[in-house]
Amino acid sequence: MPELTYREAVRDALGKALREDDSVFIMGEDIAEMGGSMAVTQGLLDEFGPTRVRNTPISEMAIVGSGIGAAIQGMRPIVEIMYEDFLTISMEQLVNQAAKHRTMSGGQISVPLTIRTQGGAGWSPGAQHAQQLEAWFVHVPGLKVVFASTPEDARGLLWSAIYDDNPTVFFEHRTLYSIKGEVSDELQPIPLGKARIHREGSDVTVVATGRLVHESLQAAEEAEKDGISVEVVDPRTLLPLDEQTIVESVKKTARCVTAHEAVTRGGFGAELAAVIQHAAFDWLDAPIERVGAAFAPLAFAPGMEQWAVPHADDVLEAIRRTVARG
Amino acid sequence: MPELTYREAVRDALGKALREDDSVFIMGEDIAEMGGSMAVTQGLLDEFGPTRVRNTPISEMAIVGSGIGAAIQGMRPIVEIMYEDFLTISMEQLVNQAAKHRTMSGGQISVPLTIRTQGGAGWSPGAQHAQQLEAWFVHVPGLKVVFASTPEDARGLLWSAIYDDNPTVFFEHRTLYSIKGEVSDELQPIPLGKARIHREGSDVTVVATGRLVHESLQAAEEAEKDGISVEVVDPRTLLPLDEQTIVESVKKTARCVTAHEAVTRGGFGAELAAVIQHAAFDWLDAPIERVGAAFAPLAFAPGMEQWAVPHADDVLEAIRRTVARG
Amino acid sequence: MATVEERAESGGRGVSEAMLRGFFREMLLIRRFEEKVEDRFRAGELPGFLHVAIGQEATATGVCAALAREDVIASTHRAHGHAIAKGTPVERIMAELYGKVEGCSKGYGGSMHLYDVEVGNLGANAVVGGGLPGIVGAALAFKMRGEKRVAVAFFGDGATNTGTFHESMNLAQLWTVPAIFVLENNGWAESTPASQQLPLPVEELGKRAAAYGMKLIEADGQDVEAVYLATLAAREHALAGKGPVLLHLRTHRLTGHFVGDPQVYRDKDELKEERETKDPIRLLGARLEIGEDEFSTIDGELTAEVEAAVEFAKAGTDPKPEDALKYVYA
Amino acid sequence: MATVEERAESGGRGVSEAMLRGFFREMLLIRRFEEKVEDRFRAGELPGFLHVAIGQEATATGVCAALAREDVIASTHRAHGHAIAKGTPVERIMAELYGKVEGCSKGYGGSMHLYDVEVGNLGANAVVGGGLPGIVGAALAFKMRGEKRVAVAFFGDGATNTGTFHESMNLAQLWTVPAIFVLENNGWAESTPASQQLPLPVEELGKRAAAYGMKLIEADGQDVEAVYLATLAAREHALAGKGPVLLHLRTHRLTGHFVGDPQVYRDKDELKEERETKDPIRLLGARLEIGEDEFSTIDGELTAEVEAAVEFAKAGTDPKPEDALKYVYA
Ligand SMILES: Cc1ncc(C[n+]2csc(CCOP(=O)(O)OP(=O)(O)O)c2C)c(N)n1
Ligand SMILES: Cc1ncc(C[n+]2csc(CCOP(=O)(O)OP(=O)(O)O)c2C)c(N)n1
Ligand SMILES: [Mg+2]
Ligand SMILES: [Mg+2]
Repeated sequence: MPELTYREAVRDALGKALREDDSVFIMGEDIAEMGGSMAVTQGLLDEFGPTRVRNTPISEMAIVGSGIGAAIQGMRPIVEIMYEDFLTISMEQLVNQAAKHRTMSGGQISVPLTIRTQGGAGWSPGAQHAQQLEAWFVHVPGLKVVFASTPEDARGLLWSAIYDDNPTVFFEHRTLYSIKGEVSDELQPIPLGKARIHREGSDVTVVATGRLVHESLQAAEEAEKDGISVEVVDPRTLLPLDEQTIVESVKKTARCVTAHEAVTRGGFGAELAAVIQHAAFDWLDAPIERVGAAFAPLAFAPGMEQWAVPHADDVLEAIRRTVARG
Repeated sequence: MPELTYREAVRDALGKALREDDSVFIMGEDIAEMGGSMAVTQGLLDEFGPTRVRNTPISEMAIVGSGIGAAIQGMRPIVEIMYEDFLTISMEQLVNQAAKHRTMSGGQISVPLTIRTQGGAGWSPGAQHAQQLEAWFVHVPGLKVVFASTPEDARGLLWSAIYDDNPTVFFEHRTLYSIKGEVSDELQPIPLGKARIHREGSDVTVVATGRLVHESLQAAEEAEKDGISVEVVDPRTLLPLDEQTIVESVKKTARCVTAHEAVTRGGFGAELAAVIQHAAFDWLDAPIERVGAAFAPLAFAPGMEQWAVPHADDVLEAIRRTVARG
Repeated sequence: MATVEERAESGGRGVSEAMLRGFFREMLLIRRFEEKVEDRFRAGELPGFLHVAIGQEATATGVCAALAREDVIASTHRAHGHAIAKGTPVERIMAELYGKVEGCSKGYGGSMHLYDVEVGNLGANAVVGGGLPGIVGAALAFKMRGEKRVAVAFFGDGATNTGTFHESMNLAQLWTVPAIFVLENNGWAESTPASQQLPLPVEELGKRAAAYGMKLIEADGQDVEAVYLATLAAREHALAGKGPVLLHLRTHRLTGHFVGDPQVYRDKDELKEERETKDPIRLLGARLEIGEDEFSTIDGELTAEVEAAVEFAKAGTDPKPEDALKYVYA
Repeated sequence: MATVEERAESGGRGVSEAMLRGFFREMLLIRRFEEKVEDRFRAGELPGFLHVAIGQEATATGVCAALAREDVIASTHRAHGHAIAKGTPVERIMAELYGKVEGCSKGYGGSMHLYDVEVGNLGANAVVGGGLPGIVGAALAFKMRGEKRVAVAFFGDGATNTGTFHESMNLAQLWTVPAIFVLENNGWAESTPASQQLPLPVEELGKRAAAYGMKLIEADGQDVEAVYLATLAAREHALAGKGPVLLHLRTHRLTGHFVGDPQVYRDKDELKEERETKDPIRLLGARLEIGEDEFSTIDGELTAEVEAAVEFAKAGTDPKPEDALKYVYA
């Protein structure tokens, strides 16, 4: 099987869609000549030209909003919001327009729009370039929400997002762009709403997203050395959520840790915990532990930054805490 | 004790602050001559004049943003966002600026800004005028979040929000403006971060916010008839959260229902459930039940609207479900 | 309504008397419809937030008459006139206001979310400025596919103060898409007069086009013929690939902001005078010399049509409560 | 730097040679500081995202020289020059870039969040346009309290496409607050040239002021004297209660968007020519006839100052990791 970086995997899905389908186009700030702030769209301008690979002004409301309008007219736009912190500027269009047109029109309209964005700590970007905001969108009926953690997932899920007839917010994590992973020869669409079990185990289930999937896998290796068998599940699609796979896993292990990079308070882990404690109440042998960032705007200095966001050792500690319970 | 409506209680706090303190001013759309879309600020223009009671253009980013700037310069602005759905337009200023200035500056700056807003279902406002978005802000370090459910709380909490040196989002619920309640003779500040036990009980704790406090009290009355003793707790301040009062209540009753009008998925009830299952794991006799709106943009037709958002009977059902457990 | 082709035949850019009479009829239909809405609201029959456009009928009728069926519009909270003029039958609009399955948004939208995609109404919007960027995207799609269609956004003077307005105008001009931005300038944003919300004198709001180098066309919004001709010109400009147009129409809101608004903020004499001198239907009636008898006949027909719409709406089907979940996802 | 009072004494609106020499020195300090930043970044010592303003020193120096200490500024992602010119010692800025407690934001901010409230720097902003509305609010506070101070927002041509720009300009003019909007127009937004982001020709961006009826003052951003005089005029206008000013300064970014940017999108010859003809420091040096010897002396002093700043920074204190939580709430 070939290997791709996460960055290449995203690019691969974009390129294939652009190649095969005239209704697809991409737009965003600096995605053309420069290939995007994270070099994801490099080369696409040369292949597809400036009509379908469009640099935009710094206008996050209009980027998302014009994507909505084009989508309603039968296009499949993929827009890029350079940093997910700037989703704060397009919330109105995303939440009040994209997510609601279909219901408000009584089903006359659908909005097959994909919004790609990226974020996360690492490299000391400071408080305004590092947030993880996926939890907000899980609270918005009408949207779908994806957070890919591996090259294969990124490629297959992005494809499904593009061809889903609903507006989908697609989160990438900055520090994953360079990771490599095996991918199938041909792009394999991965259905939205299916979790992935990365690693089977019998003592604890860790439900992790984004960068924390990798940290959790590392923690699982460590725990193994202590004889703790850890199952790692990545929901991949946060909305709709594959409750079944997650709950079954917890019923098997009887213990659960949730892990994401976003701040813990009000994060996606809260939703997971609420679902799991409800569905697996009689199976749980310990409270669900949540791992997430400290509750603070991300400080710049690397020491504070790295302290604030969770790593493998934080997941490991949580695993140990839950196992230590009676 | 005198009685005030919730509307009058909010106005009372605004009027007193404007009267006693030159650094206080209020601004927002149509808050002057018209007295606000919900008639909350009626009369304030006449008493305090157009310099301190300022109509603004339809510019939600600039309303919040200029509030931030004035706050940093030592004023205590209270800005109104007419419907909380329009907070989506000011998210950037709220989340990236107001919430973060203090940390990013290493403590040089504080932002004593209050953002009042209102929302909720009732009166068939449709999908863009009815959202309950408080959960988003609970996920934002640097903000405080208040949701008042009674006249006394509205008045005392608003006062504390105005005099808190942090940016505070203050949620009001549209259908509560006309309810009456006893208030103390003089305005009594209510500290942020203290929950209120509305009703003591021993079998189930209902943790409710906003309109659902009243629905839950009604449900508790009903449950009483079946011999179920219900404790109703209103956190009032969602951030910071009075975990202690809530958890102690659940430890006492061993059962818990959370209730809010926002959609359940990703709502504040998820955070409550996550906290409670963790802190009271060994005390809980049943899974925590969550009550919230159906997962859909709010439909217009009154029948669908009222079906989608929770009422006393939904809380009652949840109470019964949790009691029915082993 | 006449199609673009018929209109073209009726003498190029000229407006025949027959066409003006058609406009008169439609404007009066809008007026009677909205008066009925006010009436049924007072009777307690209509849920939701309602905004009528009494006094602004000429902008809806004049603009939409100049559009082809395949052109699309985005409307505002003040939406009834736009919806009627773009071609949705009044009974389907009325049914929507009553929250019925027969409504143009199947009861999901209400007055602030009237949709009718078949006739090119992409929806009214309850967020001021909310519909503008979508129109840029629709126009972009038309341009990319080489379709000869325009996309039209209606909005008020208050909306020109939103960031969305700025970003949408800017992007539309940068990409020279076939969009028309129809500014219905009534000088009020709810209770806030122009002087409290616009740094420019209200009559000069068209200057905002220059910030983007955008073509500006202005017309008297109370004169339906002027609006119609201006829109034809705007459409021609856009379809010729010359880029978008700001179509600035000065108009007058002869009622409250919302149905039930006591307008405490408004000078009563001024309003009275405006009602007497600025009513676009009266003005057109005078010009066409429509006499009392003729008027009575037309009015009777339209009143009956609106009455029938109410009957249709009331006899409509209430959606099943649990159908609230029906259209969340495609 | 000279205070407003000293400057006033030095001949009213005229700019003495001594003052110009002061400008030269400060601009060269900014240049040497930023070259050192590039150097230390390449050495792997500096974390975070860094943007230098090489070529744009005259706007920072010229604007801030015309301000009083009690005037406030909001800066951008390209912040070092503004911070230096507003009066923060270079060692505190360098220490911030190294993430040290001695930094001007105590290590919490980094290059994109340089604050120094004591000298009136309300902070650099990593969100394009993010600082503008706050400046309107600051100016409003000054106006409400009758204080003779101005609030100044720096921003680029790219920022003029944000909704925030529009809402801020509009509100400032509507309320005639003493704000100055300093447009540092370098014709680029990252890799995106003016032609791909601005519907207006880049030289005509000042036209945006007219959309609000705002006073426009324009100056050559490579001529520090012109910038200084223009800012004095803007400040006078604002303090006289005549409302805000858009100060449009045409400038040139003579390096990449960020430190490390290979600028694949940029014509190399054009850049070379710009570097040769548009460098504001060279231009001023020539005008002042600063000879090689004199230059060497000044340069040596400034280079040493910057070197000392690096030493200061490196010897600084790392914040305790858990102090990440220290300043979240007041
Ligand atoms: C973003 C936003 N802010 C505020 C409102 C509340 N609101 C509804 S209509 C309106 C006034 C709109 O004025 P204008 O754009 O001139 O339209 P008009 O009502 O005059 O037709 C306001 C403030 C809203 N719907 N959306
Ligand atoms: C809202 C927002 N969108 C995008 C970015 C990413 N970004 C950082 S600087 C920049 C270009 C800014 O251009 P301009 O305003 O002209 O300033 P310059 O860099 O030329 O000094 C962009 C797009 C951002 N920081 N904020
Ligand atoms: Mg208006
Ligand atoms: Mg620039």
